[in-house]
Formats: sequence, C-alpha cells, structure tokens
Amino acid sequence: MDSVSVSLREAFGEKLVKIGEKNDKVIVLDADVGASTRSSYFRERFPKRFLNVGISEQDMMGIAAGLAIEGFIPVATGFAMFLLRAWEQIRNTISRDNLNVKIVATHAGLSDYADGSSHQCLEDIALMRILPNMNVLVPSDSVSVRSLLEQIIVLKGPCYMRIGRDYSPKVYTAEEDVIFGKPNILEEGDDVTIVACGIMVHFALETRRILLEDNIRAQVVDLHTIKPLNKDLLRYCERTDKVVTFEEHNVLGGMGSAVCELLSEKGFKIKRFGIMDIFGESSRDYIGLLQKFELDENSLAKRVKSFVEGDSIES
Amino acid sequence: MDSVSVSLREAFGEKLVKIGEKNDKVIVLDADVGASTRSSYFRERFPKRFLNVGISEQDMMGIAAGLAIEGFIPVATGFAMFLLRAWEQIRNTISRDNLNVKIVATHAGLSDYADGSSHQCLEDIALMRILPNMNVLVPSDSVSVRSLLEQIIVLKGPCYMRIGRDYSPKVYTAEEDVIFGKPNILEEGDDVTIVACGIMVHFALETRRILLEDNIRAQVVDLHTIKPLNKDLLRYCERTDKVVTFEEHNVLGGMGSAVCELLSEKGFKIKRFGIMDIFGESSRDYIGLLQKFELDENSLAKRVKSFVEGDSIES
Amino acid sequence: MEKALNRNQKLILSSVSRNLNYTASAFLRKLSKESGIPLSTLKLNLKILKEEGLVEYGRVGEPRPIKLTEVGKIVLELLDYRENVNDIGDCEKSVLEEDYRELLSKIRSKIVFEIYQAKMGHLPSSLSSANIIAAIFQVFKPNVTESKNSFILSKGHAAPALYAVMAQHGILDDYELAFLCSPGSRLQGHPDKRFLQEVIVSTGSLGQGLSVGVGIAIGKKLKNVEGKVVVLLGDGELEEGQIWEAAMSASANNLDNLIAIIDRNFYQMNGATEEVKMLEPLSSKWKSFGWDVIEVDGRKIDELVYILREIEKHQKKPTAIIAFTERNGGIEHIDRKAFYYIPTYVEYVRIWREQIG
Amino acid sequence: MEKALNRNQKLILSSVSRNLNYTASAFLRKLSKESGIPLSTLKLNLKILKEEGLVEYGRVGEPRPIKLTEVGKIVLELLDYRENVNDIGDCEKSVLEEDYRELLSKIRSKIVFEIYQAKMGHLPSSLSSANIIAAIFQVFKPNVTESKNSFILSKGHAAPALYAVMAQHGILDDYELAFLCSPGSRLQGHPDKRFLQEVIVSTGSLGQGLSVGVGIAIGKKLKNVEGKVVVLLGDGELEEGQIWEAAMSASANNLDNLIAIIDRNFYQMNGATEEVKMLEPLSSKWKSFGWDVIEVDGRKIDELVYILREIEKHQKKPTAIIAFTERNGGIEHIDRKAFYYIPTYVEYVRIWREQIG
Ligand SMILES: Cc1ncc(C[n+]2csc(CCOP(=O)(O)OP(=O)(O)O)c2C)c(N)n1
Ligand SMILES: Cc1ncc(C[n+]2csc(CCOP(=O)(O)OP(=O)(O)O)c2C)c(N)n1
Ligand SMILES: [Mg+2]
Ligand SMILES: [Mg+2]
Repeated sequence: MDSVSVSLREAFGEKLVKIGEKNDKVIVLDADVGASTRSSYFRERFPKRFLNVGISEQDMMGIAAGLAIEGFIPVATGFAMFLLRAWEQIRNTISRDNLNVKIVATHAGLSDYADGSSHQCLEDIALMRILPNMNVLVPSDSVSVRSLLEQIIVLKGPCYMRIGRDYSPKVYTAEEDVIFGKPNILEEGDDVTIVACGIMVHFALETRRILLEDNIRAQVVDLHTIKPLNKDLLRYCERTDKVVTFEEHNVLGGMGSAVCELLSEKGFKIKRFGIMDIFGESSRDYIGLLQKFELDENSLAKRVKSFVEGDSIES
Repeated sequence: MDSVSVSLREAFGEKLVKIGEKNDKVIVLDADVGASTRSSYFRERFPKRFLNVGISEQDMMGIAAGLAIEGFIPVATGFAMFLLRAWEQIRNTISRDNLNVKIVATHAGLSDYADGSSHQCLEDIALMRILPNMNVLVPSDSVSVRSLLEQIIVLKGPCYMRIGRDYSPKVYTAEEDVIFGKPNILEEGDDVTIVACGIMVHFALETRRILLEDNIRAQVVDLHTIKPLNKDLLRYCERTDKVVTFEEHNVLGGMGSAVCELLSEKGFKIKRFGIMDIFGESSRDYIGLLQKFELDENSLAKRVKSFVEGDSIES
Repeated sequence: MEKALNRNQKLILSSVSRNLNYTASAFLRKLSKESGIPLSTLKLNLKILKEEGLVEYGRVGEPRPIKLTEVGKIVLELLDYRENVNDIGDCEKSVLEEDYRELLSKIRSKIVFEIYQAKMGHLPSSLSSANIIAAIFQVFKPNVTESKNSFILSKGHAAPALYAVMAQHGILDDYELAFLCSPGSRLQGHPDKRFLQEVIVSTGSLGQGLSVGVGIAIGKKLKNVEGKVVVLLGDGELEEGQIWEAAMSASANNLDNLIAIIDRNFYQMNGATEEVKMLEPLSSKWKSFGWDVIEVDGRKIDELVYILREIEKHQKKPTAIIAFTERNGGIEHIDRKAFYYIPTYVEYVRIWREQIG
Repeated sequence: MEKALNRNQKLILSSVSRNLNYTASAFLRKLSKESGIPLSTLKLNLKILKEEGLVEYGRVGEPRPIKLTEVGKIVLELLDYRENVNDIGDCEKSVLEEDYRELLSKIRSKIVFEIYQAKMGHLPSSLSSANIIAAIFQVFKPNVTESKNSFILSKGHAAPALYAVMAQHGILDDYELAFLCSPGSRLQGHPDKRFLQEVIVSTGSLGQGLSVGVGIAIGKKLKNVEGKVVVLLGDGELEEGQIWEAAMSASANNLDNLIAIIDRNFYQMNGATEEVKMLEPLSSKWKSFGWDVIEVDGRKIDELVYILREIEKHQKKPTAIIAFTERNGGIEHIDRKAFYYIPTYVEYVRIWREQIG
C-alpha cells in the first residue's frame, strides 16, 4: 500500500496529452507555470492548442470562458493558490454562466513545501465548493488523477480539480475503480468512519492500520468528489458511531465542513482533522511538514483514538 | 420589534464620521462606490483622510495594507461582491501579515435586490471566515452596525464586517448590548435554537412568534461575530434538542456551516436555512426576493416546524 | 416572463384601449365574436395580461370595467409605434443610410421607458452607450444564432441600453421592456445569460468582458471562422487591472478580430475619471499595449457606423475605439456628472415627447 | 532558528575546526579552560549546534571525535570572511566608493551558498536581482527600525538575494543563510514577515508589492515624513493587472516618493517575456501611466547606486527604473533562460571560487 506511484502532476501532464490526442476540442491554458504543473507536456505535443497567457490568472479565466462559449473545452491550469486570484472571475463568469471550463490546480495543500505560506493553498476546496454549478474533485493518487481527469473532460459544466505536486502513495490500481461522484469505501470497519480526500486517503489507510493495533476498526472512505456531494455518504457513515475527516486544507470550510453539513441533520459525532486555521511555512521536505501539522499517520492515529475513546483533549 | 430603524449603510456612514472625529488614524478607502456605501459622508467631512482609489479593488487592498504598515487604521469599503475580487490579496497580504485593516462590505446578501446575480453576494462569510487572523462580523441591525464598528476600530488585526444595503428592522435599542465576540440570546425557548446573523436575526424573531402559535418555543441567538466563534454557543445550543441556522448566504460554507463545525463533535441535529446553492436574481423589492428564496418569516416558520416535528421533507 | 407578448395578447391589449366600459366577460365575448378566436383562448390570455399587471378588471360579485393599467398603456404605445416602423427585424430597412436620428430617438425612449417603469437601473450610463450599441448592432448584428459576430457589454450596468437595442432588432419584444428587474424577467439588472441567451456572457462585475472577448476571438481563430468580437467598456472600467491583462493578451495573440470600444464620458460612479485615477493620455496607453487606436465622436452614430464598417474591412491589429460621449446621451436636463437618475413622471413624459414627439 | 549564532557558538565552531580528534566532552573541557567560559554554558551551546546540524559527535558508550558537518564548515567559512570585512554594519566602510565588485561577489556567493545548502530556491532570479537589491540597500538602508525608507521585494522568489544582502548589512547573521526553507527558519522560501520582521510585507504572490508600496508612500505623505519607498518588480510580474492599477494610483496621487525598479531580464518562468505577452514598448507603458522612466544597465551596481542617489535628490513623480539584467547575474555557465537551477557540489565550489577566489 505504501509504494509511491508516479507523481500527481506527472500523471496529470501525461494524461492531458492522451486526452488531447482523442479530443481536439481540448485547449490548455497556463499562467506561466506550465513546466511546474506539467501542462507543458501538452504544449510540446499540441503547441497550437496550448496558450501561456502569462502571469495573469484573471485574464486566463476570462479567456477560458470565451473559449468555452465558442464550444471548446478549455483546461485552465496553474498553482491552486494563484488560481484563486481569479475567484471572482470564476464566480461571476464561469460558474454563473455554467460554462464548460475545467480548472486543474496543482501544488495544493502543503505539497509546495519549499515555497512557504504564499504558495501553500489551504482554502481552495472551500472557495470552490460554495459556487453553484461547480464540480469539485480531489483525486487521492495518480490513478485517480487520470481517471477523474478523463471523466470531467466529457462532463458538461465547470469543474475544479485539486491535486498536490508530486507525493502520491498508491491507493488504487485500476482507473475504473474511481467514478466521478461516487465515494469509495476502501476499508470496512465499525468503530469509526474516516472520510478523506487527496493524499490524506493514503494517511487514512495508514491510520487505520495503526488503530487496528488498538483494536479500533476504522472504515475508510475516499471522498474524491466533494461536489456534487453524494448522499450515500450518509448511509456509509451510519455504520459507525463516530466520523472523522482528514484533509490537507484549513479545517474551516473545506471537505470536513461539507461532511458536517451533510450529516448535520442526523446527529452524528464528527471531528475534523486538517490545518488548524493557520498558514503554512517552508520546509525542506513534505512529510516533515505534514508531521509538523500533525497530519502524518502516527499523529492522526493518536488524535483519532482519543476522539473515539471519548476524551476530546483537543477541541 | 418590526419597526424599521435607520438603513444599515446610513448607520455605517454616519458612525464612520463619528469615529473619524475621535480617531485621526482612521483613513477610509473606497473603490468608486462611496456614494452607495455611504463612506462618502466621511469624504465630505475628512477629504484628506479619504481616498477613492478607483475601480481597482485589488489595488485598494494593497494600499490599505501599506497604510496599516505605516500605522494607520485603514477602513476599506465597497460592495461585498467586488471586494472579493481581492480575496487573494486579502489572504496573502492582509490576513497573512495580520495587518490592521478593517474591511466593511455593504450590499451583501440579496440586499442589492435590483442589480441581480452579479451583485448579490452569497459567499463572503465563507471566504472570509476561513482566513487565519481574520475577524468576521455580521451585525443584525443599524444599532449593531454602530456598536461593532466602534469596537473593531480599536481591535488590533484584520476585520471583515458584512452589512446589507438599507433594510434593517430594529433588533437592538442599546449599542452596549452588542459585544464583539459574544453571541446574544435574544429570546429563550426549549424546542429549537435558531442561530442567525444579519437581518435574518429579525426574521428569526418573527419566525419564533409564528412558531409560538404552534406551541413551538424557539430560542433565538444572534451570532453577529462569526469569527472568532465563541464556544459558549455550544452551551446555549445544548438547551434545545435541535438547532437551525438562518443566513442570507449560500447554505454551503457560511455561518450555518461554522455552527455545524462547532457543534459537530456533540451530535446535535442541525438544519441550515439560506440560499440553496444557487445565484440570486433581480427584483424590484427586497422582501419579495426573500420570499422567493423562502427566507421570509412565514416560509421559515413552516420549514423550521417541519424540521422540529421530524418529517424532513426537504433535504 | 420568459416569452414576449403573443399575437392574441397584443390583440387584447389594443382592443381594450378602444373598448371602454365593458366588464371583462362582456369584452371577451365581443372580441371573440369579432375576431373568431375561441373564448377560452382569449380568457387565458387575458388572465396572463392581468397577472403581469397590464390590464385590470373586477371580479365575480364585484364587477368593474376592464381597462389598461398605466404600464399597459405604455406597452401599447410602444407596440403601436413598432408597428409603424414595420415590425421586428425589418427596422433597418426603414432607416435611411445616413439618418439614424429617428432610430436613436426610439432607442433612447425605450431606455427611459424601462427605467421609468422599473424605478431602477442606470439611466445616464445607458444613454451614454445607446449610440454605440445601436451602431454595433447596425453593423454587426451580433449574438443571434445566425451571426458570426459577438458583442459583450462589459459595462453591464448599461443593460437597459442593450435591451432597448435588442428590442429594436426584434431579439426582445418591446413589451418586455416594461419588466426590467422584475423577478424572472429576461431583463435582469445586468445582462444575465441564465435569463437571456443572446447575452452570450453575463456581466455586471466590471473589467471582465475584454478577457472573455479575447477568449472568443482566439476561439474564432482556432476554428478558422470569420467574425468580429466587439467589447464595450466604460472609461472608469479601465481602472480594473484585468483590462490591461487582456489588452496585452490581445496584442500578444495578434487578435485582428477584436474591437474594444471605450465609452469615454469622463465620469465614473463617484467622480470624474481624471480626478479619481487620471486615465489620460488614454490613447497612448492603448498604443503602448500594442493596439491600434481610433478616436471618434461617440455622439454621432453615423460616424460610429462608418468607423466600424471601415474596421470590419481593414483591421490589422486589436483596435480600440475611444468614443467621446456624454452620460446624458444629449438629453440636456439630465446631469451628465450624475450616476443615478430616475425620472419622475413629468420628466418621463417630457423626454418621451422630446424623443418621439 | 529565530536567532543568529551567539558569540559562544561561533567560538565553539571555530575551535572545533582547529581541534581534531577530541571527543565532545574532552573538547569542551579544553575549551572551557582556555576561554574561561563555564563548562555548562559551552555544553548547552554545543548541543544547540548539534541540533542544527553544524557539528557531529558520538554519544555515551559510543564515542566519536567531534567535527564540523559539511554545513558547519561552510557556515564557518562564511563567518570567517565576514570577520575580514570588519563585521556587521561596518561593511560599507570597507567598500570603496566606486568599487562594489568585492561586495557583489560576496553577495552572489552567499546566494549560491543558500541555494546549494537548501537544494531549493530560485537561483537565476536571485542572481538577476542581486545588484539591484545591493544598490537599494547601499543607498537607502531600508526596513530597519532607524530607517525612513522602505523596500518591498515584490518578486518574492528572489528572497535568497534579499537575505544575502540583509546578511551583508548585518540584519541577518551569515550563519542563518544555511537554513533557507528550513522549518521555523527566518529564511522562508519567500519573504515572510511572520518569521522576519524586516521584511515589512510578505510577498511570494506576484503583482501585489506595488500596491502596498503605494499605500506606504501615501502613508508617509499623510504623516508628513521623508523617505522613499522602493519596490522591486520582475518583468514577467508586470503581466499582473494589479501592477497597472497601482501604477495609475501612484501617478494619480503624485507619489514623488515611490520608486519601482523593474528587473528587466527578458525572461519569466516559462519563456521569454516578449514571446509570452510582449511587454515592449515597456518604457512607453510606464510613461503613459504617468511615471518618469529611467533605463539603466542593471548589471552595473555603480550605475544603479548613482541613479538612485540622483532620484533621491531630484524625484518629481513616481519613477520607474528599467534595469537591464541577466538572470545568471553574470555567472556565464548558468543559463539565463532557465528558471530552475540548483548547483551541484562541483558547480557550487567552482562558483564560490570564482566569486571570492
Ligand atoms: C468590479 C466592480 N466594481 C464596482 C462596480 C460598481 N460600479 C458599477 S458602474 C460603476 C462606474 C462605472 O464607470 P464607467 O466605467 O465610467 O461607466 P459609465 O457609467 O460612465 O459609462 C461602478 C464603480 C462594479 N459593477 N463592478
Ligand atoms: C500570482 C503568482 N502567479 C504565479 C507565480 C509563480 N511564479 C513565480 S516566479 C514566476 C516568474 C516570474 O518572472 P519575472 O517576474 O520575470 O521574474 P524573474 O524571475 O525573471 O526575475 C512565476 C510565474 C507567483 N509566484 N505568483
Ligand atoms: Mg464613464
Ligand atoms: Mg524576468
């Protein structure tokens, strides 16, 4: 389970080329970070269908809107943090007019560990999921990236897909196992449900392993599609007493919050794990940074255990 | 209770002048909507401490940051929707550096009923409350506007205050009753707790009145300070079985979501009422629009009743 | 309100104005007999007209004569003179090549009508743009399915002017002009594609239209199709940085199919542009961003039409037209410094008379 | 990592390099005797040095001789030559008025050192700006408490250059340069005020610094205080529309205390600026936005210093300096088209030798 698969952005860049081969309506837009997002692979293969609009994220979203109006399928790529520079444009043009623009944001969460707080995006799930018409996806590994990218290209309507930079422990082996809109139960268990997205799915599986040593059996759900939010999740959660959420995002407003909203009418006990409403910082390695924010499997196992056993030390 | 007090933006504009008289560090910034936000009153009184930076919201937030660095207390004003054009600037400069900038956003919610979906801001509570260091306030009437404005000016750190345009039924009589950070229990009751903010507090009180006819006794809490979120709210909610939230905002990510997050560990049953994840539209009157979105007291009473009585028709 | 008045409704409306002192049911019986239209059909349509506030009549047990409401009268007035100019789509034919005065009067009256009805909407900003939008539609007939040209009203608050021109071109029915900002109306406060498809992209938040125009222009080039993309910008709107991002993108991509028209009325919402942010030297700005620039008297529609036709034939680069206008559209007693202005009934009638005499 | 090396730590470091084959405790006893510093004090400091990876030694039951780590050696190297130029703050004295060559070599070496240590950070972009930042600090000594001048590194990815110059001016200790991007280090990947106060405003997201500069400049005027605000921009960064919003604000507010320096190296992250977005005619752009413009060879620090001193005396308007640079900072074998470049050990040593020889 813990063998690292191909990097997330590599998977994205390569799959994009494959999609481009089959679908000539796909146009890729970049705001001068193509080498980093790996959208550059598409540029190399289809220079005419690739546009580096420069360091102008707002303009990029407007151009994407225009291309969608003309019947193309624009894929607007960039670092998650800087795409949010264009939040209002995404809101007022793309989302409001329900335009067929696919936004793929890389370097999300803490994955851009070196660059520090200006680059580490911990807010995008919140900002995107509250937009009407927007579909929001957070694939958990490179297999999911490929699978979901393929699916959103054919979907009509705006999509936001969030991926990290490289680190991507293997969660899936087959692309068919990841279906847009369908949460995946990866492990069964009846003491607690862990709902996770992104690379936190890997950490959820590892956490489960550690909890088993204490005889706590966790059900693990990969919520790769955060919007539309599938109500089956409610049913899945009913199998356990308590629910926890893992995400590489501020604990406010993100996936955990979406889960709270969905389950709120039913009186579940839920605890969210993520970044505790502070900014990121630089680090020379990713795992070290996750540890610092207590999002590694050992910290998580300890935190979940204490929640399951009822003494909520932290709150 | 239902007598309409002075308009929200009038209260804001007038109070701002009073504050300016006492505190010469206060500088007011405007992005060319001063006549509408009523920050123009400040301009008339203190032309040298007022700056219309033009239709450049991003630049305005940067300038505000610079003024704060120089020791001033900049108040950056504008329509809620267009201030969000500068979300990333607010995030990466103001909130990250914990700068002493006060953002006051008018025309929030549906209150700019004529202008339609491009102007009706249903996302700002979500976007602001997930920013570390940011204080988020939604005063419920003109008395609260005055009171909270005065309080945030002396507070150190960034603040976002959200107000509507005009409509402002009276909730409070004395400014002393509204204290930053402290949720207000306006009415007691033991069947359901209504947590509300903004003008929805008025509608919560009206809803309570209607529910009483059905022998449902609602506790009404004004959650004017959404961040920092006072944990006393948890205690207040414990008095009733069920909790509902009223807000003039997308039901995703906003105040209701914050309440879900706070109460999530305890297994409350919560239902959120707001705009059901769609965009606004034009109307010739405000109340009509609220009715269309089922946010008037009659619709709300019906919806709360059905939740309290356990048959959740809607979900 | 998604649809315009149908034939039967128009008939009812004009008959009501000629038939006084009938109760609703007596009126309908009479009309049915005269026209041969089934009573039930007429009944249904009358009910719709009442719901939309165009006619009023009594009810069972409380009979009152049927009559037009204030709005109903104005809608009828509009319908009437539209008949005179030979109905939808044909409007162009009736306009002499060099004499757009009548056309403009009609458009201006429609704008005033919309705003008087709604008691909201931005009259000065709409009047400022009326000529320009009229000229654009005259030359490019954009946004309808058959058209190869696209138009974006980036200064979305001039929506009433857009709607008036659209009505003039039969894209909207005149009747709908009475319903600016009404719930469910296609005429939202700002152009909204969810309600009105011909608005190709929703606007209202300033500074975004030019980027969308760049995207459409690139799209047309990728598809190898002809057609111009015209974007109308406010001068104050140029203070949004996104405009300059888009301006750079346009020249970097050699968009010789993109035209930006700047409604240069020297005022923004809260002051004069030169006092707020100093836009001059405006033409140098555009030139330094790689655009061709043409300055034109934006009060003269014939000049605008002429220039647009020239550009259509000879464009080599993205082209900015700086159109000098006045925010009162030439209606003297409206203050061109003011941003908000809702006419009273007296003013309304006065303007209406002045314009269509 | 909030503090620099203290006197005792420096002493330990240099003694270790001279004393081979001691175990840690033997070494400490010897040093304590020689220096008169209490053993417990030395012990504590040695422990800190070990935690920070500068020295290594064995543990109880597993004795190994104490020695400097790779990093420790380099830090010591840096400390040593700093001693030679007469320590913190005095660096200026040692620099002949017209001969900044040595100064620049040191700054460049420090930049390379930082990035070699961290194996991350943007070397070419930092080298490109090194001269400019050095000149700004030479003339304005900004951001420290006593200074009336402010400097914003809007192109925040040149942080290593800023840190190197700050170390040169004693704002940072050279020792800290080994810790770029380390958790808790004051030297974050991009200048971060939360970690380093002298960074007056955090950057990293391009296009925001000029607006903040405008705000500070307005603030200084409101307070009626002297002082310049200098903002360093990348050329690619000028593609952000916010820059042009700020440019307009600066001229509208007559900010004769605001200087923007454009690091004109003709490359951005993914290509040449003229291929991506076409910035030329760049000087016309700034002029048309109401700025005075000066072009200068940004590879010559004496020219930069001269121009800045002139502007300091005679500025009348917001002034843009277009400084023509190269993204390799003159180090020939680094490709100035590349955005990413991490030197290998061999390259590192080579550059180091070339620079401080
Ligand atoms: C992004 C944004 N900011 C602010 C507004 C509010 N607003 C509407 S119109 C207007 C003034 C526009 O001035 P100008 O572009 O000169 O248009 P004019 O009415 O003069 O034609 C403003 C500030 C808006 N609609 N969008
Ligand atoms: C808003 C934003 N968008 C994108 C980036 C990613 N980025 C960092 S540096 C850079 C290129 C900068 O080019 P330039 O301004 O010319 O600086 P140079 O390195 O050449 O000095 C980009 C696109 C960023 N930091 N911020
Ligand atoms: Mg104007
Ligand atoms: Mg460059």
